[in-house]
Amino acid sequence: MSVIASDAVIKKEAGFEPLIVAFCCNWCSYAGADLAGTSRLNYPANIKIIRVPCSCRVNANFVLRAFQRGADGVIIAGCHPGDCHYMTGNYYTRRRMSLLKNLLEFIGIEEARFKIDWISASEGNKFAEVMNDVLAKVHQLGPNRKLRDSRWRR
Amino acid sequence: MEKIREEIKEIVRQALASKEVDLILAWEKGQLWYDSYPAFFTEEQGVDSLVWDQFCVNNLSKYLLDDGMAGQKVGILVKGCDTLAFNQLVQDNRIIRDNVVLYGLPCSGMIDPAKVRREGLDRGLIKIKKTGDQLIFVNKEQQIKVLPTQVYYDKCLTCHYPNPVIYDRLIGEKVANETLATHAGRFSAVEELEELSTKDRFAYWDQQFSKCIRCLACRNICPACSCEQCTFDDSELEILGKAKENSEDKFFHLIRAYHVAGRCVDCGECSRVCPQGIPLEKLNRKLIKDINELYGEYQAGLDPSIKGPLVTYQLEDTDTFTAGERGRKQK
Amino acid sequence: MKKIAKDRLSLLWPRIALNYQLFLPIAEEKVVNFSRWEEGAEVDLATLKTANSPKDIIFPQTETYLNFKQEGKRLELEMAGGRKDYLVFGVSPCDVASINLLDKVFLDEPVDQFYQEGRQKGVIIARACLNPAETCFCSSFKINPALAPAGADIATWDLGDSLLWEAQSEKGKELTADFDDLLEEVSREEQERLEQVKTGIADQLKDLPLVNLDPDLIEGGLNEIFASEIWEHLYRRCLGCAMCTYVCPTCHCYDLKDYDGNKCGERFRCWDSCMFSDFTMMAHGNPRTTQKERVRQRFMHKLVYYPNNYQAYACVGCGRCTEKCPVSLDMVKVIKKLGGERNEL
Amino acid sequence: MQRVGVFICWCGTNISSTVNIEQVVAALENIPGVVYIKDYQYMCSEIGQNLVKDAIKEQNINRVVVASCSPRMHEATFRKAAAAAGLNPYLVEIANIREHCSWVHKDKEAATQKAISLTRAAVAKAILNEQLIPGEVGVEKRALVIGGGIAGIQTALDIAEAGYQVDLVEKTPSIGGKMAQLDKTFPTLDCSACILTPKMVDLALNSKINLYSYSEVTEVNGFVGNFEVTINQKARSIEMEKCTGCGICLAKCPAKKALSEFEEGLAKRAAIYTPFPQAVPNVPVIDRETCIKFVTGKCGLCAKLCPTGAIDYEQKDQIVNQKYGVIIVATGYDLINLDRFGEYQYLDHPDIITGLEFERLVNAAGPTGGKLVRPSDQKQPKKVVFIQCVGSRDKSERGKAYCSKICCMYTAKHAMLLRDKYPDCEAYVFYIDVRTAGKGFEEFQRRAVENYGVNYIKGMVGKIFPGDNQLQVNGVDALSGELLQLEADLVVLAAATQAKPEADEVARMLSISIDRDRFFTEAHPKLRPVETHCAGIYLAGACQGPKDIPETVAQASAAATKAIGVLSKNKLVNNPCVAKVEQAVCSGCLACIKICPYEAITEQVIEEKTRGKVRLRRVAEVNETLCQGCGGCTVACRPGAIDLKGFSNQQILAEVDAICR
Amino acid sequence: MLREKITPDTTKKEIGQISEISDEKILDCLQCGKCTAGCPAIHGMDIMPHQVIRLLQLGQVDKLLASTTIWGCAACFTCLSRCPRKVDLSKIMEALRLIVLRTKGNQRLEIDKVPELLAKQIPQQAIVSGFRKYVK
Repeated sequence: MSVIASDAVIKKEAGFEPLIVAFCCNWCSYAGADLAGTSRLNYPANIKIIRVPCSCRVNANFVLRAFQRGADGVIIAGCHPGDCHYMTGNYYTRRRMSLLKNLLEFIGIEEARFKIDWISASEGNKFAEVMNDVLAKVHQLGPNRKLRDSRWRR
Repeated sequence: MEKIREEIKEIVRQALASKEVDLILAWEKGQLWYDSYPAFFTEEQGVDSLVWDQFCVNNLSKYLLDDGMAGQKVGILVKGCDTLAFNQLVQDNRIIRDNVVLYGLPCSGMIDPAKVRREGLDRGLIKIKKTGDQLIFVNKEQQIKVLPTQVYYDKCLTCHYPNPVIYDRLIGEKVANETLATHAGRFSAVEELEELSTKDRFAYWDQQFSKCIRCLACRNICPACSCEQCTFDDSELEILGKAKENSEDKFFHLIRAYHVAGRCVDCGECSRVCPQGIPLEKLNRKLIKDINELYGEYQAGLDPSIKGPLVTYQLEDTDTFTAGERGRKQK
Repeated sequence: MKKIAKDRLSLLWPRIALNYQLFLPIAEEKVVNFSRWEEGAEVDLATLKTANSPKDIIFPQTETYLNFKQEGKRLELEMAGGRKDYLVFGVSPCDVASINLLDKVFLDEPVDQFYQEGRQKGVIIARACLNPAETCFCSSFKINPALAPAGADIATWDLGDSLLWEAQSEKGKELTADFDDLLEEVSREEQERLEQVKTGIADQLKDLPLVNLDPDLIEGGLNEIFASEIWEHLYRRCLGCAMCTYVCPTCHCYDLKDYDGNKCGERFRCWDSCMFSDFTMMAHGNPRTTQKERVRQRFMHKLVYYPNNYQAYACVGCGRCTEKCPVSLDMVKVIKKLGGERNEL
Repeated sequence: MQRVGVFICWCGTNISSTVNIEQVVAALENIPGVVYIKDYQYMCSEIGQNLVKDAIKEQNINRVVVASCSPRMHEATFRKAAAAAGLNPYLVEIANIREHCSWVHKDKEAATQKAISLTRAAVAKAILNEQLIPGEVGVEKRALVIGGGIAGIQTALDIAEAGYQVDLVEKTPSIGGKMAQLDKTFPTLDCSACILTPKMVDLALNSKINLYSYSEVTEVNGFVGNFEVTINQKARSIEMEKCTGCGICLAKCPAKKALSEFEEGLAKRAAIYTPFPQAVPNVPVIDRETCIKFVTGKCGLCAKLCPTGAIDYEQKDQIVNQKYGVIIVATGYDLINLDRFGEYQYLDHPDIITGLEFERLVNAAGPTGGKLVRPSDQKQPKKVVFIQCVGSRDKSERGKAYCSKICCMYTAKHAMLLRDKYPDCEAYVFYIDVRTAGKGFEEFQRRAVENYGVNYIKGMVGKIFPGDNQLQVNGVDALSGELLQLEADLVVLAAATQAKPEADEVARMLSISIDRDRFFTEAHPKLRPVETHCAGIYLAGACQGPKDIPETVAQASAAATKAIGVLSKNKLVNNPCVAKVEQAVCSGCLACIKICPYEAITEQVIEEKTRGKVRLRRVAEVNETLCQGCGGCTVACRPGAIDLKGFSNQQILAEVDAICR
Repeated sequence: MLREKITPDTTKKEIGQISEISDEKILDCLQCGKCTAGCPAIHGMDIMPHQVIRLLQLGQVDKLLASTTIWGCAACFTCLSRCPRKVDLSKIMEALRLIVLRTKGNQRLEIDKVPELLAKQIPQQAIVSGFRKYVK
């Protein structure tokens, strides 16, 4: 009872507007997003940010819940290793999310749907770049049907 | 094995008689040939029904969490894989080591009744004998010689700890670590899946997960799933509903596997008990394999004093998501 | 009585599938379950004991009651239902018997509309159990594996190269007529072979290890059994999983839940298990706080409460719990402990 | 029952020109729990804040959602407003519809939909907000200043002035930093040493200040009010208490081959040395790499000659552990390495020097006694070419994209000094732009051109060809479009400034962030220019970005003020968004303890009654004053027994759900 | 000349073409003149390299298309290696040459002339690069 739409179906889906949920750590990436704003660097409105104190606050549950609720891509952004406001948080993020990412790939979720990256408070440019990049890739992949709850409407 | 069984019974009787322990966790024989199930012995007299045969597959260490045992000294019979689980429970602070007496039992493998049935060896079965490298299935008409690899549980074929890694008393001779040769193949099934395309991998797992009836046996048997209250049972958070829904099945299995990452001792009990034959061990082993490759070889339950891979880090750790830092990439 | 040659079954399936959702025992990697048939599926009529009973076809694990939609502050409700016609082929006699037990619960007043619709839309084609397994004890509940109990629309017997086919209800007769071109008349010799087969089954039954089980021998009334000491010993190894209840063909407890699907949603029922700690959770908490009480509840229901209400045991001896329970806490052990055994094995 | 009030800010037109406010209001009306919606031009203004306060009082709302700019900007403002109206401030939630929405999206419809979505998420989170009450923690009344240049000196003096203990850690043997190397300072041309050394002496004599020279900070733990710092005092090989600074050892030391760091390598120094005569402390250091005693084991002359027996060859590094309430980072800057600027031949010719070397060459206390001569032949130059922007404003790999800020002014100063002292010497300055923003700066630079006859050439030098006697400088006057070929005697390069190479390490140690140029990042570029993101750690001077002396001193005093603000408190209130444990669910695996960077979680044994038996159970407990609220533990905790107040599992899931609607 | 606009609309197309062909950002240039100061081919140029960019910034493409500078550039990359703004002038010169060749079609070198040049013992590299440069 597979739910994957064939490639052809996905491509046909006109006006596909991906939804990307981005978890951003308060100190670096959220500030980086603020800087992108202050610098008026455009990125698409499809990306919606949830503020967390540290990337290590992001639970695998949150990622999967976003996918269940129809997110087409999920991003976790934190301080660069070594820059964590809480000293060690992103080192744990690195291990946890490396494993989660591989696990998702292992059950056949497209690699590009789940992005983790380090974006510092000064990298407004990088923030916009990463967002644009993920969006472009997700756009190409089409809507997430694999992890989405079939009862959820968006 | 019979000889050792008698030795075990004697030791258990003595331990109970001398009040060295208040209770002993062991196995008992049921109505059918393969039916050796967990049993709790508190009285010397009851020990007659204790059994030690090639069907004592159940890992008993999780019963040590039973709050009815609070304040008691408990004895437990443990195989190699069981001791890894025991250690993991000690590491997770679920067991106080000193309250438990471990009777270690070297084990060369347990027989999978399903394989016996599939081979048609169960018809009129009277008993199973072990001689050297072979098993002899005795029925009314004949004796059939069988190689252990034909009937042992899959998990036993890739077992790498046939002898207890921790015990207070060892019963019987240690067995040679002969299965190590196949241990190399521990990750071969994972690798096969990794070789597939994303689409095919999804098709595979989608089909597997859709079989799930969410009976939670895999979770409840797991020695690493030892929480007071599982997050899935948190009625306030309700991260998992009860509907039989594809995305919820996936959520359950991903989080179950992820929550035991770094603590899964690879005992294979989850796959064994799954009534639908979902190969859950492949998820666990994928995580073990990644941990080993990314953060160094780690065997959960081997040494409780070593911090698990997810509660520690190295400054120079690699990751699987930034450019140039990808760990082993799948197709 | 009619028959259909085995090699013509592959013609039968697509014919059925034209008008029905067709469910057949289908093997997927060593596990056989009733699944929707589609071209190329690996139909396995040899395996008699499917991993799950066909219960989930009649009484799905999750079933929508009503759908709702939100428009501004307005909420629109719409009853679910509208099941399609379906046909289950190859139901074992014990599983047919279990459907009758479910009927007692769901079709009794107040009638469960969804279940009723499910029953009405369904056709059950039974298949006699020619090779009972060692975990089987249907005869303890007066079920004859050689026959299809009432409730099956058509009974079939596997004679190797063909299936004997006999309609047992009006629906069954209509269907038999529909497929007349695929069916053949049965010869006298085949009739005789069927009788032989039936005798063979009876002989096999005598040799089964659990044949001496007899719940009628259980002594004591509700209160005595409830207070029995056996529960204290039995429950301890229970893991608290729901495997026994979910593979059981007669367990029928369910929970009602709502799903908020964003401006729309549904109220649905889904199987629940008395083994779970949150079963029948109420505002004040849970009526059964320990696993002992939960284990007792399950077996009391099967052996005492249900019989008190419906004059039948809520077990058909299919042996699934016996085979699957990870810790062998099964019906057989309970009946034995309660004295329901004719003599020692 | 939660009654949510939503306040939507137009931010003038910053939000309202992209986000259709009416549409947002309409969409929010249907959200259960939202009972009051108000939009206003400037919600952060007093009138706007009053709208919030009035609604709390009059509309009986008990959750506030403000859809406005980033919470990093005005969360505190609205929390205060709510508190003033009697609502617990942590019941306020901000939806960032400016930085994350109106400023980054052009499509109005999309931006409006996103604003609705973000606000909806904030409402979902706010409904689950709980009243939080901050805890308190004591303050260690002692400041640590890292770096003993003018920034560090000024900070230390200011804090000491306020009456608090200060420890100053300087890596080199003496404080003074770059300013001590300078000759004159722009735009007043007063002598650098004359204004700096009195401050150095003040510092040395100040009883509130404890100086750790020739020392480095090796470890920093803790948090504002309670930093635990480890300082490594490197072995000087001299006992500080005994040394009188008489200088006999320096004079008699036979090993005089090392290049003087202070003199930018233009002079030699002894193996036992003080960097410069006015050094503070005036106690020498033995450079163990060039000291004959340390290299060969023989010599020991200084020990024999020392009248007080202060020389101690056996001295070891000493570790000091100290607690501090605040830390000021004033680690300064460096000049970039000119290796990769081959066209300027800096490495290959002694007469091509940096600006800092020029300072030493014209300094009366410098290696030439203030006489400007060419390093190659000690002759006085007749034509000097100054080249600005060597590596500054340079986007390529070899330079720095930013403006080094000080070069225009010091080059003008150099040219002026040159022309003043040696009127017969010609001065040429190649520049891209001359930047003179600063009090008296423009006038100063114009004086160089108009009064001192310095030749300013808008253009750059393509290449320098060292000739037999002179340096052929090939440049262009970009304005006239004429090529220039100057035969110069001396070329002075205004090398770009850069962050110290150790900046990464310092940042990691202090858990503060650095920008892509590796300068430390301030908490806010305009409004919090001396704070870092880490509470209690402040920045002073060029470690935060290129600065001249007045700016450095101003920032140093500002940092001191911020530090004094903390030190003057007896208690600090904590962030109440900390972890909490639900002990009934805690399994006692204590994974949380293993990963907590603050050691804020401890083990506790509780008694629990189950089925008539008493069971002892291990559980985790959070020390709320130590917890900083990162939330790492909440993820390590599989059953979710440990949760983060203000960012609970339920709240984040609710946000996810709301955002996906 | 009195300009009403810094970049006249009439030359927008060419400016666009130049940035498309060269993929260089002319606005990056600070007019420091370093390219000019170090250019070894400067003596054959009527417009200085840094002025080339200035003219582009001003939209005065016509002057450039008529200049000797664009043909004189040897594409030696000295300017690029020293440019603080990483502007690759040789690419811009190439773009300008291409525009001339594409619009006017007047090849500066004909293939028949090549053997003749070989006879003159001009280095082969020079002939090849000249061929590339002057022929499209």
